[in-house]
Amino acid sequence: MKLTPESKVLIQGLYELSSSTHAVRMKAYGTNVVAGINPGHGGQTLGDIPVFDLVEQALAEVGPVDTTIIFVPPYQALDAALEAIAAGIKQIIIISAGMPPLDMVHLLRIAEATETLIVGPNSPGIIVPAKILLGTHASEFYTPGEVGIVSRSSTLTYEIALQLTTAGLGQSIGVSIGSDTIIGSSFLQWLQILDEDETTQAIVLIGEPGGNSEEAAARYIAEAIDKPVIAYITGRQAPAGKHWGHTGNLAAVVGRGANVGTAQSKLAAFKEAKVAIAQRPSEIPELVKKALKKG
Amino acid sequence: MKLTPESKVLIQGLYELSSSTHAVRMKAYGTNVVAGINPGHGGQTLGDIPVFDLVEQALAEVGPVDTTIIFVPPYQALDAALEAIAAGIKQIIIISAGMPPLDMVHLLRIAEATETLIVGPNSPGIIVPAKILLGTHASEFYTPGEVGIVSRSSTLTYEIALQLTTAGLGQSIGVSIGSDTIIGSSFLQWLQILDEDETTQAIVLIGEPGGNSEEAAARYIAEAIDKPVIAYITGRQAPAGKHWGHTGNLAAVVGRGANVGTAQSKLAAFKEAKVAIAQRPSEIPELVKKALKKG
Amino acid sequence: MDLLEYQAKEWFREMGIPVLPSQRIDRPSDLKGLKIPYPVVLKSQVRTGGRGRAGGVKFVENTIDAIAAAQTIFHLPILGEFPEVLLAEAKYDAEREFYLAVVLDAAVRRPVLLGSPQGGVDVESSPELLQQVVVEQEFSPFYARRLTLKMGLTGTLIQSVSDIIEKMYQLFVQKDLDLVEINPLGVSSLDEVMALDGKVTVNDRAIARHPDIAVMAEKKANRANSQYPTAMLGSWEEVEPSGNIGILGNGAGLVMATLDLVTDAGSKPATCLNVGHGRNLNTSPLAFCDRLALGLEFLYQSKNIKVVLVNIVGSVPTALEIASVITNFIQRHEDRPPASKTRSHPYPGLIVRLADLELEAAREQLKTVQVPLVENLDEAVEQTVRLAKVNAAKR
Amino acid sequence: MDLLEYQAKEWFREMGIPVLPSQRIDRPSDLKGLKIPYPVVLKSQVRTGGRGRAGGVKFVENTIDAIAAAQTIFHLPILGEFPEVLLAEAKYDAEREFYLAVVLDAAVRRPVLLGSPQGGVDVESSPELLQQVVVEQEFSPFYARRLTLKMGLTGTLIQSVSDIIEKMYQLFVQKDLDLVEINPLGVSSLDEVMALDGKVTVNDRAIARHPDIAVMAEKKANRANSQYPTAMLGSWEEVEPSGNIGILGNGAGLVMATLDLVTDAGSKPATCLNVGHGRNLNTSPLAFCDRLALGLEFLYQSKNIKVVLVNIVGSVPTALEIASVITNFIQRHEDRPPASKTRSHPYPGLIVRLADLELEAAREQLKTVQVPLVENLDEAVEQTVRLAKVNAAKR
Repeated sequence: MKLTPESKVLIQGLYELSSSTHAVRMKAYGTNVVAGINPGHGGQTLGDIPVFDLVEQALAEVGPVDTTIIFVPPYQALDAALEAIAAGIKQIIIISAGMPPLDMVHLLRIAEATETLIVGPNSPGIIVPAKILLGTHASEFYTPGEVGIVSRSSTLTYEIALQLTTAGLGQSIGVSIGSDTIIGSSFLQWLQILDEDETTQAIVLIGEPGGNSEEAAARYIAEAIDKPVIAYITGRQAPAGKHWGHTGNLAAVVGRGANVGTAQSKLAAFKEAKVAIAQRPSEIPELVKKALKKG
Repeated sequence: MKLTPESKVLIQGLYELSSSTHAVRMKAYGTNVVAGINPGHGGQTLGDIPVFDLVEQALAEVGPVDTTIIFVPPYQALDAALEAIAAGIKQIIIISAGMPPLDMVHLLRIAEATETLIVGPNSPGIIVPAKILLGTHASEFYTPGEVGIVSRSSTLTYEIALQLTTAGLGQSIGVSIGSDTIIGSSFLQWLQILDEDETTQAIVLIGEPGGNSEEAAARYIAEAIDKPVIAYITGRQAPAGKHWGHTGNLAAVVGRGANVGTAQSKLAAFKEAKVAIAQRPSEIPELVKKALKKG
Repeated sequence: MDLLEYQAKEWFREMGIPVLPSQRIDRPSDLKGLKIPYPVVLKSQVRTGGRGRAGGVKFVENTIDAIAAAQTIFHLPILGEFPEVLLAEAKYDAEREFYLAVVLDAAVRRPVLLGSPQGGVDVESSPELLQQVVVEQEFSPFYARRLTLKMGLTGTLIQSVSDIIEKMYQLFVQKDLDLVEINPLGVSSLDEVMALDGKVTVNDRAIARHPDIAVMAEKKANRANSQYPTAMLGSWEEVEPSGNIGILGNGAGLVMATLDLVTDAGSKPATCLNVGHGRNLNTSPLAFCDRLALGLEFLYQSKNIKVVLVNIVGSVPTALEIASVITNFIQRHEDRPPASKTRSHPYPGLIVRLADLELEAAREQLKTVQVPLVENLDEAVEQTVRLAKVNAAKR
Repeated sequence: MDLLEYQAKEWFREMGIPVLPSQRIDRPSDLKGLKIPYPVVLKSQVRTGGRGRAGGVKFVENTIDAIAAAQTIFHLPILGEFPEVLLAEAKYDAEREFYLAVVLDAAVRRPVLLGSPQGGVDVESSPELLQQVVVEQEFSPFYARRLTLKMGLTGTLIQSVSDIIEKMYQLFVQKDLDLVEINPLGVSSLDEVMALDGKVTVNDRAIARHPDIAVMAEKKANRANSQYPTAMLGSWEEVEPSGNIGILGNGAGLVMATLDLVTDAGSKPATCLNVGHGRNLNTSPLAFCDRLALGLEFLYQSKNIKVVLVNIVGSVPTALEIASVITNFIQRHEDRPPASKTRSHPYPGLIVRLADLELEAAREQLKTVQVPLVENLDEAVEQTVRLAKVNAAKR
């Protein structure tokens, strides 16, 4: 994972919906956005960001790129990611929401074979406060510090960053892996990255109903993570199957327990792994402070 | 390329048409045929060859296998080869004739990614006289010796092996790469293998109309092959486009020269590369003898 | 989107998966024109399970019995759902019944093939017999054969059942499914196979790229006679009919967190609405501010909602822009008080919680319509709960 | 198998590639029921190129002219081929014409996208403008965009032409094609695109796995009214109508080598027949011996063939088995001399060359019908050529 301010960043789908706004915000935050891609708009510029028709054209001009951020419409996101992989880009963040999961299955087979990191889809990406913004995080809520946040949500992640910032606790990295059924990078990968990251002293994990990635994370924390972890799971009171559009749920099928994917199952897993659990967002800063004092 | 008599060999499609006959012939020739695959026939035996339903079941029983030989019907050959690759087999010989070329395109993308050697399809495979028979070569025409044969034909290859044998010239390896539009191993690969093979002292290359692989081979011989090569191209007198079922021809399309794929174009390429050209099969032994005396 | 059995079987037939001769019955009188010879099975076409036990499946031997049975089934709700249509199907004598499914597995991030030699109603009771094969790389038929061998099949059944699985997988990929299930797959005494019941779930995200499925989805939506343009609005869910609080937020996680806080504080939310843009599956989404206004309108229409809590964090419009939308909304409603016909109850109270760097202008804006702006989430929840109690006591 | 333009365009329409309104014309009177407004283009549906220059394409303004033009075109052979049908199509004003193709490239072993900004008849004259993109891994639309940029397209044409290429590629894969070509792709003054002419070649190997194409192939075969069951027989080709030697061998390479030798020796082969099993595309192939017998029958039916040379090397049946087939064949013909109706010429001479370890028994067998067995290929060719001269001199 290369997350330094010098990293070269590409934006695919520069003219889609709000992406030009976000491109400008990223630049303003210090992110080295070297080019944008929009077929049919090659030769134009947005602010001082040059626009190209194809990824390979951009790379011929600006040299190798570390990360690309994909904003294209959801049915075009697979193609955009494959274009980036074919051009040799090794870190891909997919902001686009609404990608069909079988497109992700296809992409992940290829990403695994080419050792490409995919973050998302339907993710606000990554922020290293005061250093680099790779995505759509509301950067104003973050301050530099020692707490790593890994989450499946977007606005809830900003909420918790704000709570930490308000309590005087800065953040080392904030990442949302997305909450779709099929996503690229996992809680496990990010727990490992945050565990190895020298700046990070404590980790906040934010989960929600659907899938079983929190359960896997809980087991992994118990086995492999040395730094203190505080877990917060939302959706405890949500009726079963109601998730306001998040589709992390598994299809109902024989052989899968009825309890799979509920907040209760996730909370039980963290409890069993002896991970500190916050009942509400405002409890997180207290628990982080307690954990940091102990450490 | 592992071509020793100890190599473990699998046969996929053991009960297809003539494949059981060929399996028995291979065993009799000394080939170490360890298992056959035929879904629905698992648990049976053919002679002393145990039959399994799945490749992975066979491998669990007999251990890793060096080469698999595929005899299944042409529309099932892609699946059989992918099953072998998934089981970790690195050398695949496809005897089956009639495989659609797009199946081969699909297979070769995967074979290249997994570094799997594919010989064929529509190939009689490989023979190392008196050592190992991997396929359907008429082994009775071969004798051990110093001449490597690489060809696109089947019976014409036996014809030339017979002519060499009759002239007292044994063979080191005989291989037919197949004459389909899309094939696995190429003339270039085999020229390189034969050039490096210690037993081989001269190489006979047998080509025919269709495609441009002979032209590529001619250039490669001029550049990279040290051993003497004798080329024989059949189909000089065949009317354009008539190839008796061999489909190595490229589709007629704008931007391709009219002469592409003709025997004349191939002969010109070998002439330019200063490779000895035999006018007829019976001339080959003379030219080989002449070349070996020189060497 | 779940398909009904008869729709799933139409797809099976197109793919070459063997299904019994069958006929769709829209009304009992359709049975007079039945083209399948008796005896026939009549099956209630509902999306819920357990219809057999509930009396939604009946064997009939002649037209008179069939019409009577159809009338009964049409009037029999199964877990609250009345069938729109029935399926009349030939009878089949299965000697054995298998279970087969292709499903997307989020944990391994791959499709998974599932199979059990104990299908039908027994499949749930013998989970240890359920076998699975992960489709690691692109599908090839050997994955299907692998499953049949794990299921313990031998001889010609290996190929015939593998062929069915292969076709199920093709359907899965072609139609962007979350699930395709055959339960049971009937096996005759001659080892012939037949898909006796089927379940298909289409992935909601992919519907728009399949014109045929989009038509089915539209019909289904029309049938549900939905009053609100929810697809344009964002995602909403009724949480608890007896609740009296409406929650509107941007982002599913944030909405759920707010729901948890309100419930923990002892109140009952009635409806939660996510107007965040991320999850809007509509291809021509409204701007955020339009969704916000529509969402407020939607919650205001609900009779039992006494308080609406708006919780918006770090959206692209600024806090001031959001405050303006809310202010305009309130003013519009104050100008035109509800007609007695459409609304017999007073408007709910409104608590607005915004998180942004600069809130003063927004606060001033909201003051003009007497709406408090709260910065702290816990405090916003506390005020909401308090106001809900006051408003509930009022009436 | 090459499709006719109207068949290619039907597929284009199914894929969503824009084509003009058109109508198939089976006879001139069909033009009375024409549903396309005049002016209209009538196009001869033949598989050969250059029909425009040959007069096979005519613009017509009204029904009377159209019927007259259709009558002319129906009676106009193009490179020897009469059209079975015509295509009546609306006129289109193209400002520019592009060339697009997807073709399988044997050298790189991948499909290749081809495109030129100079389409129509000009494409051959400016080969330097022809661009290509190899589809290295599985197709994704960016390969198509890559081609459009190499072609020098800009603005909205990048997307609209890429969309066409993507659909051509889908067709290529779905139908197992060797080639799909649009030439020209018309571009209007508003940058709208239209496939004005199309060429599609289906891979012969794959026909049997596409039921729709198999039906087309069967119709085509019936239309050609072929006398011989060539698909069951193996591959055969007429080499030179004026030749007088028939060659029958097992394996394409061997047949071609034999053809070369006979021609080099100064004789003219008329027909060559490959009865090797490798290339038999029929899904239920005859056993080798049956194909051999059928093949001999086929060559014996040919009036101009004076000598048949059989050259069989290392087949699965033994030399003795092959000799028996030949002996039986000769005896059958000697028993029943040809009726004057079906055959007005004497049977050709026969030279049999077999290569096998043990030939004595076969030689003895063939002696019973006075057929010589030759071991050496050059000698067999020599005898064949000598016998052909003798037989030719006889009559």
